[in-house]
Amino acid sequence: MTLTFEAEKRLGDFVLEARFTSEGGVTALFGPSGSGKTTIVNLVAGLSQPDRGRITLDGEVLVDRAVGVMLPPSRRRIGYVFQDARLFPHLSVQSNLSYGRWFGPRAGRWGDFGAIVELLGIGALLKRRPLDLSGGEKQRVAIGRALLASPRLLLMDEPLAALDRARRAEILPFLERLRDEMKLPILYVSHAVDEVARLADQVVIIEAGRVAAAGPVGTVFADVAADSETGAILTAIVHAEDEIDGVTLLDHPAGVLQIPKLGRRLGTRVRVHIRARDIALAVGEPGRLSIRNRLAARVVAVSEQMSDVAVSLDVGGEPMLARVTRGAQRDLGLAPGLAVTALIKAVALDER
Amino acid sequence: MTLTFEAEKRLGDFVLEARFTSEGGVTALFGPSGSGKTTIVNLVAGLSQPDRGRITLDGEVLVDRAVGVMLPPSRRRIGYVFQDARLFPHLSVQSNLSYGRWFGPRAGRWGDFGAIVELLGIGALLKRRPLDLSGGEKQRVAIGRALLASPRLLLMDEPLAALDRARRAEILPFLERLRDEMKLPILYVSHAVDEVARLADQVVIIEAGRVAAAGPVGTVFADVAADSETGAILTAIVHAEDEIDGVTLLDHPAGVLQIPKLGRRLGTRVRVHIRARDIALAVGEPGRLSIRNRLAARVVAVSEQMSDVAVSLDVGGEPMLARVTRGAQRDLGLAPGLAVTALIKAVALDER
Amino acid sequence: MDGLFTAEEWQAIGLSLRVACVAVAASLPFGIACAMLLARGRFPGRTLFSAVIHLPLVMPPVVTGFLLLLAFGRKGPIGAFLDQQFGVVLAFRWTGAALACAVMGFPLMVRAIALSIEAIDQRLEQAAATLGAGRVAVFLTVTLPLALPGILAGLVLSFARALGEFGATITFVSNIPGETQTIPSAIYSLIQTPGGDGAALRLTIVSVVISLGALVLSEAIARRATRDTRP
Amino acid sequence: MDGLFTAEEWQAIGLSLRVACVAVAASLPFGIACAMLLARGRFPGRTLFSAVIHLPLVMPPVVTGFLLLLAFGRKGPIGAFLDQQFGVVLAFRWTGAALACAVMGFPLMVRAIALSIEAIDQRLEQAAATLGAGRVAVFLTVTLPLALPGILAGLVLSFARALGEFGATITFVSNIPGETQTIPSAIYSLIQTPGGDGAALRLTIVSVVISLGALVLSEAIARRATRDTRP
Amino acid sequence: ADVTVFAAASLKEALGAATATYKAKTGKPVAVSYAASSALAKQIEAGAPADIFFSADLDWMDELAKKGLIDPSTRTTLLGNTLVLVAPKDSAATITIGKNSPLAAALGADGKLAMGAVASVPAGKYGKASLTALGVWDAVAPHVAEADNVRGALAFVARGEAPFGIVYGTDAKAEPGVKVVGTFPEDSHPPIVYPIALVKASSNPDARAFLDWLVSPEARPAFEQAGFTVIGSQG
Ligand SMILES: Nc1ncnc2c1ncn2[C@@H]1O[C@H](COP(=O)(O)OP(=O)(O)OP(=O)(O)O)[C@@H](O)[C@H]1O
Ligand SMILES: Nc1ncnc2c1ncn2[C@@H]1O[C@H](COP(=O)(O)OP(=O)(O)OP(=O)(O)O)[C@@H](O)[C@H]1O
Ligand code: MOO
Ligand SMILES: [Mg+2]
Ligand SMILES: [Mg+2]
Repeated sequence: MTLTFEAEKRLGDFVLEARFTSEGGVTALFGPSGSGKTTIVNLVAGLSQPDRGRITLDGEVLVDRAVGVMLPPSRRRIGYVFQDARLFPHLSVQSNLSYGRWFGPRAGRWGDFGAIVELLGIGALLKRRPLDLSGGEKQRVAIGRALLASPRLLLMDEPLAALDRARRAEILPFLERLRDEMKLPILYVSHAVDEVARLADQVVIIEAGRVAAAGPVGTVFADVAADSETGAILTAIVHAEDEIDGVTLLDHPAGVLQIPKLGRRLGTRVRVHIRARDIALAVGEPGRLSIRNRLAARVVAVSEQMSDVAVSLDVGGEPMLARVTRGAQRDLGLAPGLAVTALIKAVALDER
Repeated sequence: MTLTFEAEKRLGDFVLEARFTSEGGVTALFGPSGSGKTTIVNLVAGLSQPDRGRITLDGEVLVDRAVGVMLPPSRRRIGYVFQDARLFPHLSVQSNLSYGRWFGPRAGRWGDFGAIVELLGIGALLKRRPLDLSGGEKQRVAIGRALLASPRLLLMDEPLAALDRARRAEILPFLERLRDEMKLPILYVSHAVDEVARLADQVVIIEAGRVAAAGPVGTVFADVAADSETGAILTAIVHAEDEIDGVTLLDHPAGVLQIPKLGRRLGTRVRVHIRARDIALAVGEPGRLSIRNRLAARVVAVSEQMSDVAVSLDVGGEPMLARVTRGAQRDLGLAPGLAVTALIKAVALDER
Repeated sequence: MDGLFTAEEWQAIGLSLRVACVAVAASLPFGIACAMLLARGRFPGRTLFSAVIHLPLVMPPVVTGFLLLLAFGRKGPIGAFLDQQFGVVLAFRWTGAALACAVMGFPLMVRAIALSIEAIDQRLEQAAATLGAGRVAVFLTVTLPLALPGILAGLVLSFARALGEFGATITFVSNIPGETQTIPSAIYSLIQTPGGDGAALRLTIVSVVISLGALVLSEAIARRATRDTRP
Repeated sequence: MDGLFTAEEWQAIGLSLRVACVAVAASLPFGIACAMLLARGRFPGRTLFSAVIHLPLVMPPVVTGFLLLLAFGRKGPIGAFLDQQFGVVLAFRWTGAALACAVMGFPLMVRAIALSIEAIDQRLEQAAATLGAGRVAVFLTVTLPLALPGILAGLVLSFARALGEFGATITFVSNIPGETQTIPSAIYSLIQTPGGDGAALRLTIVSVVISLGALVLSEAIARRATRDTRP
Repeated sequence: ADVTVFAAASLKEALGAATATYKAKTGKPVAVSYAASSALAKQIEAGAPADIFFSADLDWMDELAKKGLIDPSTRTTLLGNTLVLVAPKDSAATITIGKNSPLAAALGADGKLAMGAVASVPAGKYGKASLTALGVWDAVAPHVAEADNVRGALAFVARGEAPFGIVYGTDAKAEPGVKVVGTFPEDSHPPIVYPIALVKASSNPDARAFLDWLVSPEARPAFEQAGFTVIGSQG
């Protein structure tokens, strides 16, 4: 799937002028409040029209002001989970969920009603009216409604913000499965770096209506790492499962990584997100530590930030960023070229 | 301030039956989606009436079904930031913000319009109508509106869920200041453990309409630590500021803690939240590590959890919980009585 | 029961019911269409359109009836056309009475429906569109159900108006027993009759009871349908 | 201009305007109160209350006028009371015409306002209450402004009805030039006169133009006020 | 089809009784549409399915005759009525009606004289003519309260709203709330007559028979019962 987006839109004093391309998988829209994320998503859905510009999906022109094309939202087959749930107040939860089924083409329909309802934990709500639902319940129904319309692209505007960790932890893997197994491309607006890093293949960072950075998640987050949480996004291969310890071992050029049991097939290629704060550095042989993941690394660059020091590392050919205090940098003598060990707490990987 | 809450309320099939007391400061309501948090907050605000029960604030009876007292919401002086923003669509942002000022008593008014507007970053929106605001902008205006009504108790239902990290990081310290300087008590609903741990003095955990646990934040989170993120909440004294390294040194019985510069007066007592995942353990000399905070600890108990091992520690008399893999436990021979060093990445404390 | 009213009165009651029901039912689709235009349309001449819809309210009913007679009478342009093309005659038939009642109640119906449509959160319609519903489907599954309170209010108002209308009716289709003599026309005749006041009052009560029934029915429907949909 | 209408017609036009404005203005507070009761009240007899409000719509205007005469005439119980206690006389006065018009337009006004009030998201009123606004303040600062579309629609409808009403007016307060002869009464007289059609038409156009003006005005206000408040 | 008569509303009682008698005799029902004479005349112009027009005054009948819509050979001036001054039942007023009658003085400053609309309602027109002929119109005019039909005027008096009213003798007779104070001289107003005629467009063979019966002595009692004088009765 390829989404090309190029549009200008003025809303009062705010001007959106953005251009990006998304190549399937999950593309995250990331940016501060009021930067224009919802505006972009609305344009893709067809709920508003750009002043100028062109948006295409898999070669099909959704809108092109130059030639006057504007495909109505109902013909785009683009699902949308709104920032506010927008459930139909006059329909039961059940009817809200199946609404999209009434209209979508029978061919190309996917997604099993029962399975989606169970996953979202809304089975007990089916007979209820949206008005009495709690905030999180509404949002879950909204996710189900969008999915059950069998879209070919899914727009999600902060879909999990209203959910608790446990529920989030259940839904995220499901979204991953949609991405990987159903090959459903998703445009995902979120403030949560860990969500984005876990799900997204690409990130588009929006600031004041413009694209500040765009590209693969590893690169972009490393670029903006000064104030980000991301230390590294490593690609590794599932190598073994240790049933006794309940961990999965991943192969990476710089060493073996232990993470909580994944349940993936051996040989699968996975992406592991490591927060900068979860990375410690050791010079020389570390003592007897509970930290199991020890990757050989080399310091590439050291840059002083406002509050701490960002240490760029090369870990078996992949970039990694660690943040340490000035004191630590001094004591350890961290400087380009130094060989160090990156220590990563295994349990810290459980939600990437 | 003392809020006593004791109420039963049936909503369809859902039954709330909760009782807790909150002694000033920030009390967090924590619990999964649909567990009854908003229901409780609505009862406190007076937007719904319990079927049975009694709620008092500082000795004043807000509602008591037994004697038929029900103070109307407008006379409670309880501010409410709703889960959905609920701005007045017919008023400008400016008028929304000053709405509470029109009615509140002049005496007891606090909070400076300009300062609150600036802090929330909504100065440019004053002339706008709520309808065009972005999700995060709406929520910020809603926070301002509740504060400017000079409430004596503030209810916040997931106030920061729609906000990005940067904005959150700005608003949280402000809420802390409200708590500490204005002595404004807050009943705070949130899914974000770090927010709760940072702000809350007390936590009430709600599950399926009942109070599953309640008490000081350290105790409660340590109790439910199996699936929580909290490792320890330590109380320490500001001891020195290191201008060169940009850190503040805190005194704790078990050692000195370094955290990013706080800017608090020396001698102030502060609470530091440490996530379980940010704690590593070393047996013997840890070697040359970038980890600066090393607290002497003793293993109190070791319990195997589903996916890892929870190690309860005694750190200078305060409880701490670390999570390690089974492999690490074996290798280090972690057992009750063993002396260990708790390693805490300094930079990990920046948002507690 | 039979003793309560004369045969002619029974006839008037039956006819009034038929006329009112047909008037309301037949004008509903147009009413909804006009309400949509008023509530959503942004076209030049919108105000004029709105004014035309309000006309029957402003003009004395007799004038409306007279204009209907001019246009839809057997010799009127539209009346002649309908007669020749479709064999439909409205003048001096109960169908004409229904037309008069429909016209008189039309502004009430349209305004009520338009008010409800204006109050609908259009973002819900957008949500429906993203779920694949086309314009018509959105209208039928979202707009219309959400406008239900207005539609019911419109029905009740125009039904009540139809039961009370007589100025336009008597002027357009006269007051022929069994064909165009509705309850209000009958009341009018009775009022002209010395000593007819009692009978007039009886018939008035009948009207009131009927429209009370309509009111109760509509409120019951509204309660059922909107029980849980109010924001 | 002067040549366009006779002095008596000018008088009728001026009087009609005055009567309609007073009728609408005086009934607005009651209309809003009744609409609140209808939209929000849950009391026994609510349906009956609703029925009473709809009465003037169902009853033929002449009957309404007659009932007004019975109640508010100089000898009627309310009329006598008003006369003795406050020296207020309605019979044969323009104030009586205003009362008749107000009564006839009342159901239209109430229904429109009630519809708008029903559509208000009561959670906004709750929000206002948590900000310290008491019942009255909530009503004035939230409910009323949000009900504005319905209030405007109600005003226009009842204003238009007042301009068109004549059956109840003439029955209650007669048709005294300069005192109670409104435009529709004048039109009615003209229509009953052989050859009076032209003059009747001219006056009808005046009514229509006036209420068109009211309509345009109300839509302008509505646009201004609700520009950005529609969800 | 039934014979359809378009009749002035004020004939309701009398004509109602007459048609009932006719039906009892012949078994043939007659439909009567009562409305203001003006409305009925206009409807006949517009092609209404009326067989017989029974007007409350000459003007509207003349109007239709001018346009050739009635069969002039069938036109009969059937009924006559009187014009009376009424007062509320409990009124003590006595007034002699004649030249310069003190009606205005009797009305006082505030009293109204209830009449049918003087420009349009027949009873009003006759009343105005009479008062003019008696030389009191100018004095009385400011006191006139018009109603859209005679019954409205009658109600004003019966309810005591107006101390005096001018109505037909037939109305005064039927309304127990009023009493007749005096009768206007027959020569002070045009004759109060009710012309009847067959509508030219009528094709109903029974219409002629009914019209003939109406003007026959057999129908007389029904009209007289209601207080009319039967003037055009044939035979
Ligand atoms: N109709 C409008 N008129 C004026 N400004 C508007 C309008 N609609 C949106 N805006 C402004 O455009 C900017 C972008 O809005 P948008 O909703 O896209 O933000 P967002 O990135 O989704 O923010 P959030 O994360 O807070 O939801 C905001 O500053 C908003 O105030
Ligand atoms: N009027 C009602 N009728 C029936 N059930 C209701 C009603 N209102 C709320 N509920 C149910 O009560 C439960 C508690 O709702 P509440 O809004 O308090 O949850 P919450 O803890 O705030 O959840 P969230 O975090 O998702 O906002 C939910 O399961 C909800 O569906
Ligand atoms: O106001 Mo009307 O004239 O009788 O229907
Ligand atoms: Mg947004
Ligand atoms: Mg909630």
